[in-house]
Amino acid sequence: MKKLMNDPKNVVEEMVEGYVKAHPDYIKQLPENDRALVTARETSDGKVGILIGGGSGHEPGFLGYVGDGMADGVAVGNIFASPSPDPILEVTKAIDKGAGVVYLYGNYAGDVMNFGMAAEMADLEEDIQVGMAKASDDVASAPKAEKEKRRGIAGEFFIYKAAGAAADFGYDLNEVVRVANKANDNTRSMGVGLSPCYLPQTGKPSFEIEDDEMEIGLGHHGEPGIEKGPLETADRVADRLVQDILADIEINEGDNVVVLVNGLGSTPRMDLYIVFRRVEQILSEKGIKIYRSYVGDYITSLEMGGCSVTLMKLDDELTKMVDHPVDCPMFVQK
Amino acid sequence: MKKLMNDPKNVVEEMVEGYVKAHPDYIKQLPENDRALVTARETSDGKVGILIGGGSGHEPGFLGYVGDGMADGVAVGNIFASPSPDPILEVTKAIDKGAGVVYLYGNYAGDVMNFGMAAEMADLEEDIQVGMAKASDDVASAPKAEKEKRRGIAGEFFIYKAAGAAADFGYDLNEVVRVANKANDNTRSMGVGLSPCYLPQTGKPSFEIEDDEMEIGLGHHGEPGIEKGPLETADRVADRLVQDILADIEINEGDNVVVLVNGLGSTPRMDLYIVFRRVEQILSEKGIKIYRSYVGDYITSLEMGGCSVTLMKLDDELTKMVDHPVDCPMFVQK
Amino acid sequence: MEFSAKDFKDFFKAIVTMVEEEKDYLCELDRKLGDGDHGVTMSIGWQAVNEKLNNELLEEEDCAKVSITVGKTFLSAVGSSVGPLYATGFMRGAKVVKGKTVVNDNDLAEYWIAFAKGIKERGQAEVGDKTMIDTLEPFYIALEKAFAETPDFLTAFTKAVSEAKKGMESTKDLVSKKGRSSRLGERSVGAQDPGATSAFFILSTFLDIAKERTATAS
Amino acid sequence: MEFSAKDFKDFFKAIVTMVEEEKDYLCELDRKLGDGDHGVTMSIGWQAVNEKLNNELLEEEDCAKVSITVGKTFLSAVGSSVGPLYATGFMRGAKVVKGKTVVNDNDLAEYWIAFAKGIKERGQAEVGDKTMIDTLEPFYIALEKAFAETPDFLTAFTKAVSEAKKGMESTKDLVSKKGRSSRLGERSVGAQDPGATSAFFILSTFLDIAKERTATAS
Ligand SMILES: Nc1ncnc2c1ncn2[C@@H]1O[C@H](COP(=O)(O)OP(=O)(O)O)[C@@H](O)[C@H]1O
Ligand SMILES: Nc1ncnc2c1ncn2[C@@H]1O[C@H](COP(=O)(O)OP(=O)(O)O)[C@@H](O)[C@H]1O
Ligand SMILES: [Mg+2]
Ligand SMILES: [Mg+2]
Ligand SMILES: [Mg+2]
Ligand SMILES: [Mg+2]
Repeated sequence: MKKLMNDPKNVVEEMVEGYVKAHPDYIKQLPENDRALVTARETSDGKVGILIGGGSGHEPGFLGYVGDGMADGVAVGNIFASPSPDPILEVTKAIDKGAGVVYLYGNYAGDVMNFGMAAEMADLEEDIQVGMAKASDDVASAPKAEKEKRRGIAGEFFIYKAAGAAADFGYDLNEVVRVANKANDNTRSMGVGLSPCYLPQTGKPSFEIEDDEMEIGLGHHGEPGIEKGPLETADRVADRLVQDILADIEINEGDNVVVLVNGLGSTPRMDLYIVFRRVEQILSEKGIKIYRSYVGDYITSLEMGGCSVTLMKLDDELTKMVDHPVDCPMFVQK
Repeated sequence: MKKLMNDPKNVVEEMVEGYVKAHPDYIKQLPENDRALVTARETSDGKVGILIGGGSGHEPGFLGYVGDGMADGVAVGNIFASPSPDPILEVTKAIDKGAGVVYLYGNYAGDVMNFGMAAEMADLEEDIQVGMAKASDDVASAPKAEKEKRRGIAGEFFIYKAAGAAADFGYDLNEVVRVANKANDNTRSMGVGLSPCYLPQTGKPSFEIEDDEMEIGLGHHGEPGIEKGPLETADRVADRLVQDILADIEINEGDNVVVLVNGLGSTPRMDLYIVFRRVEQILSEKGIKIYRSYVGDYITSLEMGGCSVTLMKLDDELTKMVDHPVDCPMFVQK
Repeated sequence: MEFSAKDFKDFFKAIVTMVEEEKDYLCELDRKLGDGDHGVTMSIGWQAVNEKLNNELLEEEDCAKVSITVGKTFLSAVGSSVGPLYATGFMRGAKVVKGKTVVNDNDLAEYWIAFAKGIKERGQAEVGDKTMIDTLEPFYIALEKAFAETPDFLTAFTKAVSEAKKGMESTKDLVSKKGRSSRLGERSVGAQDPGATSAFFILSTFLDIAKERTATAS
Repeated sequence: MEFSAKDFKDFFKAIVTMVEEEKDYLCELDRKLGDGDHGVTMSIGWQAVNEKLNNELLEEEDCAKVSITVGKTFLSAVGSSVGPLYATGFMRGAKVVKGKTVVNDNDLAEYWIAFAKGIKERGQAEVGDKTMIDTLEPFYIALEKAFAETPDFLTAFTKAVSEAKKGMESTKDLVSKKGRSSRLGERSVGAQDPGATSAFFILSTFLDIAKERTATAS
């Protein structure tokens, strides 16, 4: 393991410090808790607050998505560990504009508990209404019948996009939650891992894999996947990922989708576009229309190698949300 | 070496195909040459055309920077190899709007010869006026007295930014070249490599390095640097890079700079922000003001590990150029 | 047996030491099933607790306050899955000994039952899900039963910890259903759950302290 | 000796074969000094040339047209540093044999002198810069001199190629000044320049063909 870091104990603190210093016109730390970051810009009264968060090591997720059109604040956890309720609660207080706050996070035991506890405190102690929506887009992580058990991976990006836009359009708390859930219901992802990441504090690879192997369906913390197999060509990998997605959600000829080919950290853009090329071929053979494409590192796992493919099926409402402009330090859309 | 690819011989073709399919509202291939890409949007008559290019494997450089506010077209080379004059000439013809075309490229023997030959042909055969500006920002690559011998690395991004804005503002050919050269004169970079990249066709690492070593001043094709040494902390690495830059260009208390901490491919954002944190400390100790910061993968070397730090000293004109909005598939600035 | 706030603090100190020793092992277990950070998370949390023990808690004589502070500190420092779980455990335990500077056998039994039940309530996992509940549920069932039969804490706790051990070991053969490793399905068989392991270590650390105190007292 | 367009084509075919054989070695040399792609680049370029040789050029009888097509094809396919360099070489050589279907000793000597001088003009490198010029400049100087003394192509070319070899080998001990490796400074000492090497291989491939043709003719 080779990293540009100082004391491994301080990586999250130092990253956050660097981040806030790099983008002072976008984001600031709350004095109450240095893991609680909120937009530096004034948000409008009566707008539903969007709060995101999760473990560190997924950058641009999650702190990179605080800004106009996406989230108003983020609670930052340790590496691959949910934030505790403290920063979540502080962010909640800071971004509530009287219309309540929606928490968006991935479906992981830790996040569910910590965000759940924070939501209870916000209600009881602060009298702030909280709505919640969990991303559970990873097809590999549980059978179709148990979608609610699935974990959230790169598809979280679309949930943020949709909910962030809905809040900007003035939707109320329940409506923002509805849109977030609809985005989640319409979103499916499948990932493939080629090489592990290394936790700064242990220096150990997150999983073992041979030079000629790939791991299908692994999680974006390096949790083992559903199947280890020989490394295949980009086209065969894309075939497999898209096939598993399309077996899980009905997308018909003429339907519109947005596509995300997400790098896990150390996969060159070149490889991602080669994968995208095949994804596009498959979809266009089926008459499925790509409304917009995102290719790059959107939610990573430190320096893990590999990628995921995410499709979100669009309706008119989600199309409007996808088109809404965004201005965040790590993601800008005109 | 593990890559998501099909036949290694086709990586560039397939990447370009995927790229154009992913962003059809931004970019298109010219029918004359599939390595010649131009903006899909109409550029205004009389605007100086901005042509960029270089080898592949540096994505988002260079094709990622074609769009509003940056380049109008790009000539795409093989991996780490300058494009030949053919695609350069085709792009030149396509983007000339009567005001001539400016070629922006890095100072490498191959690029100098191929862009030079294309410029001659454009003049002789097509009667199109061509201006040229080369990036030579890498402090490590030649002594200060021989700045014109230095190679261009991540600082090229600032040259594109400045020249692209100048062209948008209606500057004429000579003025665009002047601004590009001024940006280059005011820009310095220093890089550090932690791990090599792998050429798809050879599968070989671009350089050998031990687990506890780093290479100071290496080039962004894996060319060896000026010094191999023990891997140090992020803070010590940042100290070294910034120190070498500041020894090379006079930046005084009260001066404004833009900072780019550029990842070489497989370096997590976390590490880059930890490096940025120290860069900011050093500059603010010296009273140098950071006007704007860019942290992320801007010009990479496939999956190489490491980063570079770039500073561009601002004056009023360059500030205006830096502020100009951009809308490219791989880089958007509001 | 009598157990003071100082004894509680010694117990928590002993966990700090234990965690540093077992950190790598816990990470190794988590690497097989999850994201490989369980030892790191435990270490971050217990180091934060240690800081409190060496400062604010130095003079604290209220058992409940010690336990509450430990829970809250741990949670703040780590979040994660185990933050809410262990924090809830220590806070529910604290409720039982509220206002007491010294606790007796009955209090201790109730403390540990509340601890384990609190975690179960927080996590909503069942035995067989391959989580720390596989350690903690057999533990509290045995503790309740044994203490009801013979109200001697050390005897009952000793029995309960041996059930906890069996429970922990049973996770090796389970297909995991909760938490990050649940998607592993059959591939999770053979690996022992990290949380089930750290939970057992906490209990057995307490057992050691309790034995020591009893030995000194008699 | 007489050399026809077919002979030129055989020569270029022989380069195609040579390049496939030396590809890895050329990459290896470039890995030490540059970006490790010299063999790949040569292979891409000469494979493209091979394609032309097997199609458009099959019936071509004009030596100059063969050489021009080779140069242009190579350049289009690779760009890079060597694209413009070798392309310029083959195109300048072509100029000398313009319109000829068969060339003689004098033409051949002039062809190779124009080839090497063209490359030098294109690249603007000097002997000692650790580039292919270290192979090509001693080569053309020796060729000019030897052919002026005794106008026998094979004899003169043989001498020139042995100077080329010395030049190539001299790059091992040079601090590089041009091209990607120029920033290596002292660290470049000990590594032979890839372009100097491929240039020598091209020349010695021609020498082999020339010897063969002379042997067959006599
Ligand atoms: N719902 C739950 N109930 C009880 N224990 C759980 C639950 N979810 C996870 N755990 C425990 O947490 C452990 C993992 O802890 P840790 O690695 O620190 O957190 P994370 O899973 O957030 O990385 C698991 O081994 C399991 O024992
Ligand atoms: N200006 C120059 N003049 C002559 N030869 C040069 C010049 N620049 C580079 N070369 C040659 O090109 C070789 C490298 O070729 P190659 O690796 O194919 O291209 P690139 O440097 O673009 O990767 C060097 O070894 C050197 O011999
Ligand atoms: Mg974790
Ligand atoms: Mg090259
Ligand atoms: Mg874990
Ligand atoms: Mg090279």
